[in-house]
Amino acid sequence: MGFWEQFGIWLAALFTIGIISFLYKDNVLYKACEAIFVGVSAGYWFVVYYWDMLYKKFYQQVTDPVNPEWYPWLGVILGVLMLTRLSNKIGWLSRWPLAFVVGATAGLYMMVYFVSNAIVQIQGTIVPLAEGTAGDIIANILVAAGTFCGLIYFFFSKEHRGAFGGAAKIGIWFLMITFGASFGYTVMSRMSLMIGRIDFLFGRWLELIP
Amino acid sequence: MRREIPIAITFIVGLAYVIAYFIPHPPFNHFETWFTDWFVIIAAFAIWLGALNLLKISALKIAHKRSDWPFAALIIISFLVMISIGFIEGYRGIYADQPFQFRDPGTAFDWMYVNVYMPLSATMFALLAFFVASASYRAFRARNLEATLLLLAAFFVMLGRVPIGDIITSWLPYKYQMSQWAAWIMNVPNTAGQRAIMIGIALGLVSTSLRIILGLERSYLGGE
Amino acid sequence: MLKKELIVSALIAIAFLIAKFLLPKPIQFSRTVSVIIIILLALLFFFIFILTVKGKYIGRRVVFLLVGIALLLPFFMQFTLPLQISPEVRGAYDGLASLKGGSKVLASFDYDPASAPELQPMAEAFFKYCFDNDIKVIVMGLWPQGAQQANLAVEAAMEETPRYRDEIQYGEDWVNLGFQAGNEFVIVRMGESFKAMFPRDIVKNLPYDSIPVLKNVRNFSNIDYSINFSAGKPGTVEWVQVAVDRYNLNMAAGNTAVQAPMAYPYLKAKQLTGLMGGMSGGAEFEKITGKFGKATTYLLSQSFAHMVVIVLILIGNFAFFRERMRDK
Amino acid sequence: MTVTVLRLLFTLLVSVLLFFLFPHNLTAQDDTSPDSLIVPVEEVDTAFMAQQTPQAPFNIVAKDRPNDAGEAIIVSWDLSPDDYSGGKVKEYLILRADSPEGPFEELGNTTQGLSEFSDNQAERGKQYYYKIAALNYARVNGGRTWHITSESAVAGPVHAYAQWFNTGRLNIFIGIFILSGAITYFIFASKSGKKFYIRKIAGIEEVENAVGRATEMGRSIYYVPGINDMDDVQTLASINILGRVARIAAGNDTRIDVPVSRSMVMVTAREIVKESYSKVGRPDAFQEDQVRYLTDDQFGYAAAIDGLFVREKPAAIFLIGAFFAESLIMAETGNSIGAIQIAGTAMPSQLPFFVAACDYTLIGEEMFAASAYLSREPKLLGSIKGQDVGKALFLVAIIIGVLLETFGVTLFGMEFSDIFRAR
Repeated sequence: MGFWEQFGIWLAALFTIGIISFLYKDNVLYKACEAIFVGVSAGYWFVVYYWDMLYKKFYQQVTDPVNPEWYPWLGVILGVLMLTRLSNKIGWLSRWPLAFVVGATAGLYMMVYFVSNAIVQIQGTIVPLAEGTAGDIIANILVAAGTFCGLIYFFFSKEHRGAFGGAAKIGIWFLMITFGASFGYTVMSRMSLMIGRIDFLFGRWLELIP
Repeated sequence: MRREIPIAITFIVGLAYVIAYFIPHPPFNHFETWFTDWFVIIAAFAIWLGALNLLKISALKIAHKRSDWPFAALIIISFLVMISIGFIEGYRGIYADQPFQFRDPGTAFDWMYVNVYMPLSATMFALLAFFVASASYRAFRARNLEATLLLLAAFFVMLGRVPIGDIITSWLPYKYQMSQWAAWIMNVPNTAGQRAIMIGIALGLVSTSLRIILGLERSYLGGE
Repeated sequence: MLKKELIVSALIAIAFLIAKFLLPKPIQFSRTVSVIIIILLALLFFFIFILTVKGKYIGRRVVFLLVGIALLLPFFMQFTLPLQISPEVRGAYDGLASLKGGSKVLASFDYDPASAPELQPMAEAFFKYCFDNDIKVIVMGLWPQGAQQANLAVEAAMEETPRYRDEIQYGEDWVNLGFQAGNEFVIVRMGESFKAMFPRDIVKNLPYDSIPVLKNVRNFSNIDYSINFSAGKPGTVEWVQVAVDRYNLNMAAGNTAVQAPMAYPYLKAKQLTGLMGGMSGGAEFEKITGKFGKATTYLLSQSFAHMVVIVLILIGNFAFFRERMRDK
Repeated sequence: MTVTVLRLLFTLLVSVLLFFLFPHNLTAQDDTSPDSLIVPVEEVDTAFMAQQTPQAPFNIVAKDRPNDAGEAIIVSWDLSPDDYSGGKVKEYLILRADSPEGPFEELGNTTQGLSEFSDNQAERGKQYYYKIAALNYARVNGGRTWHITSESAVAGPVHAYAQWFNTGRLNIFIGIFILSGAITYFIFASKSGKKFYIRKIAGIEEVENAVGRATEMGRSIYYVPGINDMDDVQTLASINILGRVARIAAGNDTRIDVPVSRSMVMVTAREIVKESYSKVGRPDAFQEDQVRYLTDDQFGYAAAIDGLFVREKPAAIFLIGAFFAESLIMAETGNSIGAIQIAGTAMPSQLPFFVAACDYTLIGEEMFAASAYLSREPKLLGSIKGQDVGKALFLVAIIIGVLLETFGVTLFGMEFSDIFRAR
């Protein structure tokens, strides 16, 4: 193993311990790790934005020898307008690119979410209930009823009272089960991450793990 | 004028993007890809603002010798080191005989990524293991029916997703073992709940977007 | 104050240095020792239980310490856990197993090293299975680090099974097209042409047309099966919405456990053939393919950790009910 | 009946004609692979080859793919009579040329049993001709020992063209039209003075209390707008809520800190907080570094926020916007310093953690409603009413649809769920 690889492992181990030490309390090592993390990650994304976005998406596309694109120029114009924020006098110009971004985001994602989150999910809910085994039928009914009641819970302009309130109540039960299921799965994920770090510390660095 | 033009831009661009969804004819079919490219280019310019802000605040901290100022210096140093390496490697890669990318294995940027950025990021992520446990011990109380349902679902899924769950219920037929319970919860109530949340989100999102396009929510533009 | 901190740090540093340079390696507990440790842990939890019931809640730091111990110790134990294959994982495997030799599989690596503990074992088992069954793999990534994770997985497979080094030819049996920025729009454009998005591979920098495995591969219609290892966005959701819905791609997904619940509706709607969720999904996949690896090893730690969390919840709630009874 | 018989006879006739008109190409692949298992082509006997020749597919139809930008042509054909499991057709090759005489180039292939191919490489407006070849081969160890094709008649000319309206999305168009119509209607209705009941949403009700508590304790408020950029509507919603919260805080003379992870969010949040301060008549109290950029990185941001929380000890924390795994890192740390926490996100996977670790959580749609609710402006409240109308329509559709599907009722030959098909 070369010096740089060995050194890298020691450094990584130090950072790993530094971050974990926050669990005990805020301390000098954590503060140092945090500062390095903020600096390095800000630098990392700065570089990535430069090469992946400006270089690849702009420079390479407009200088393409075969078919140069013209549209990335608009991005650059808006980007430069964004930088007017640095000046107090013409800073208000930066509202133009913001207005553009906000408008496009609103228009684009309005349709994307309306289709993939509402229309498609409703289509998924509309299924024949009486199909398959008894277990399947119960499951079908529960899915349809759960979706229905869950939606009732989100009604804002009607008081949750009477039968309506009852349905909303059942709706929140379904939401809670959903949260519980997500939680259970997430516990698994999070534990796996720590297992990965332990494998690094005690396996790769200390070489104690068989 | 300082407010009217941006509001007009939002309205026109927003409407254009809604309409583009229904028009397959060029140039409308390119709108989506164009926007993502434009957005990342704008973001690549905007990050200058963020980076300068970070440097400014850290520099002020050092200048005023506020508490913890050495850490502010550390932020500046590590930021500058990272971007220097990134730019040097990037240009070296472009002009090399065998062109490579700034993040390819073997570059200094990759070394920094693997040995500095990655352990910090992965460990920060891994802290969640501890936080999850602490939240479980402290916050998950079967206070009422709702909380109880949440707990029960979590309980079955957690047990069902590791072999221990099936070991505990090994006396039952496979169909009724813990992993099957977990799968049932995922497939049935979880699907229903997820769907209700997703549909609700879609409605809220359409409403919010519409308010923005119509210029009713325009606080993002600030004052005159 | 600072002095105390320094002493603690020094002690920890010395402990690690001893572990690094003085302890025998590797450490392995015999079965008896393992059982004793488990009993001790159980006793410890019983003690905590008594404390909590008495109204003395243990602090956050103790909980943290317990979790740490529960995650660390199983690494040195040698138990194997019986494991049953869930239908979701079986679905993913069946899709792969039904492929004839020479079939082309598109594997998208949409995660970064932070999620590697969960997804890397699946990826390794996947490569080993494909290499053994003459299934051609086309690798790509929607996350910048994804494609490199694929290289690491292949490297690990070759380290473990050295004969792959002779049998598996880069370019003929697998190819890594690398990362392309643009999230779901990459998938959209791939629907027209892979080449437009990936003009060259990243391992040898070969032009698209000169790579044997990519001959006749223009877009999704030339792909027999696909698998997506995903840790977030862009990932399985985007693949399903674009490639599966628009281009009828046959797809299975390997997800981090956090992502998995969101993929279930797609599984139910048959938009995904199968789903491997988190580490246990990975362990099941390793079992069904017969390519054992890290997920199986990690699963003991994972099980311990789940038990710790469950026991903590139970203790907390038991104490909570005691208090409520007392209040009434 | 008679039409069907006639059609069948016709296709039969055509196929027989085609079979005789077009010679079957006998080609052997040039295989230089050293694999000894491959039988050299010369050794394969011609009679054997003739026997292995599949019949060509027929009825080739090529037409523009509808509802697209003129980028594809769909070629379909009737299966060769030899196309059955274990039959002589292994694959179909799709061949394309610019003129009926050729030269034809191979575009791609489909497996046996499929009768459609979408040529996604067609140039808009250019004329093309297509042929389909049935392919049979023997395969040994990854290589082919021999292969043989027979080609169909030429179809064409055909060109791809772009449409101005995607008719496949007509249902979506009607849907979004009704929904936006309802929302806009109620916005204008409430503008003209109509009043609507809006139920209490616990998390939103508590915003003022949380700010008030921070004021009493003389400590600051932290507002974390999620980690996504301005191209996420959740961030836009969060930014709007920030405007309302900042105004309450400015009115109470309580410092509000907004650490952000995206530069564009920083710019926007700064405008908003500044505006809120001037709206309550205290523009001088606003300092630029109340809104500060930390890093674009998810966990770098989380680490920095954790540090800020434990060192500054804010009394109230708002975590509203798009959150991923960092949600619990922030929420638990916030909890450990005893701050009152109000969270809101539309990320289903993060909601359980907010529910567990925060005092109040705005679930999905509630977060989108929050800014309208906090503004107390009638026209914004009207949009919430409009949303509810959309919800009611969806509910009705679910009931009707499930009933119709369960009892197998179809409308004009299509299933009810097809109304909600997204293409």
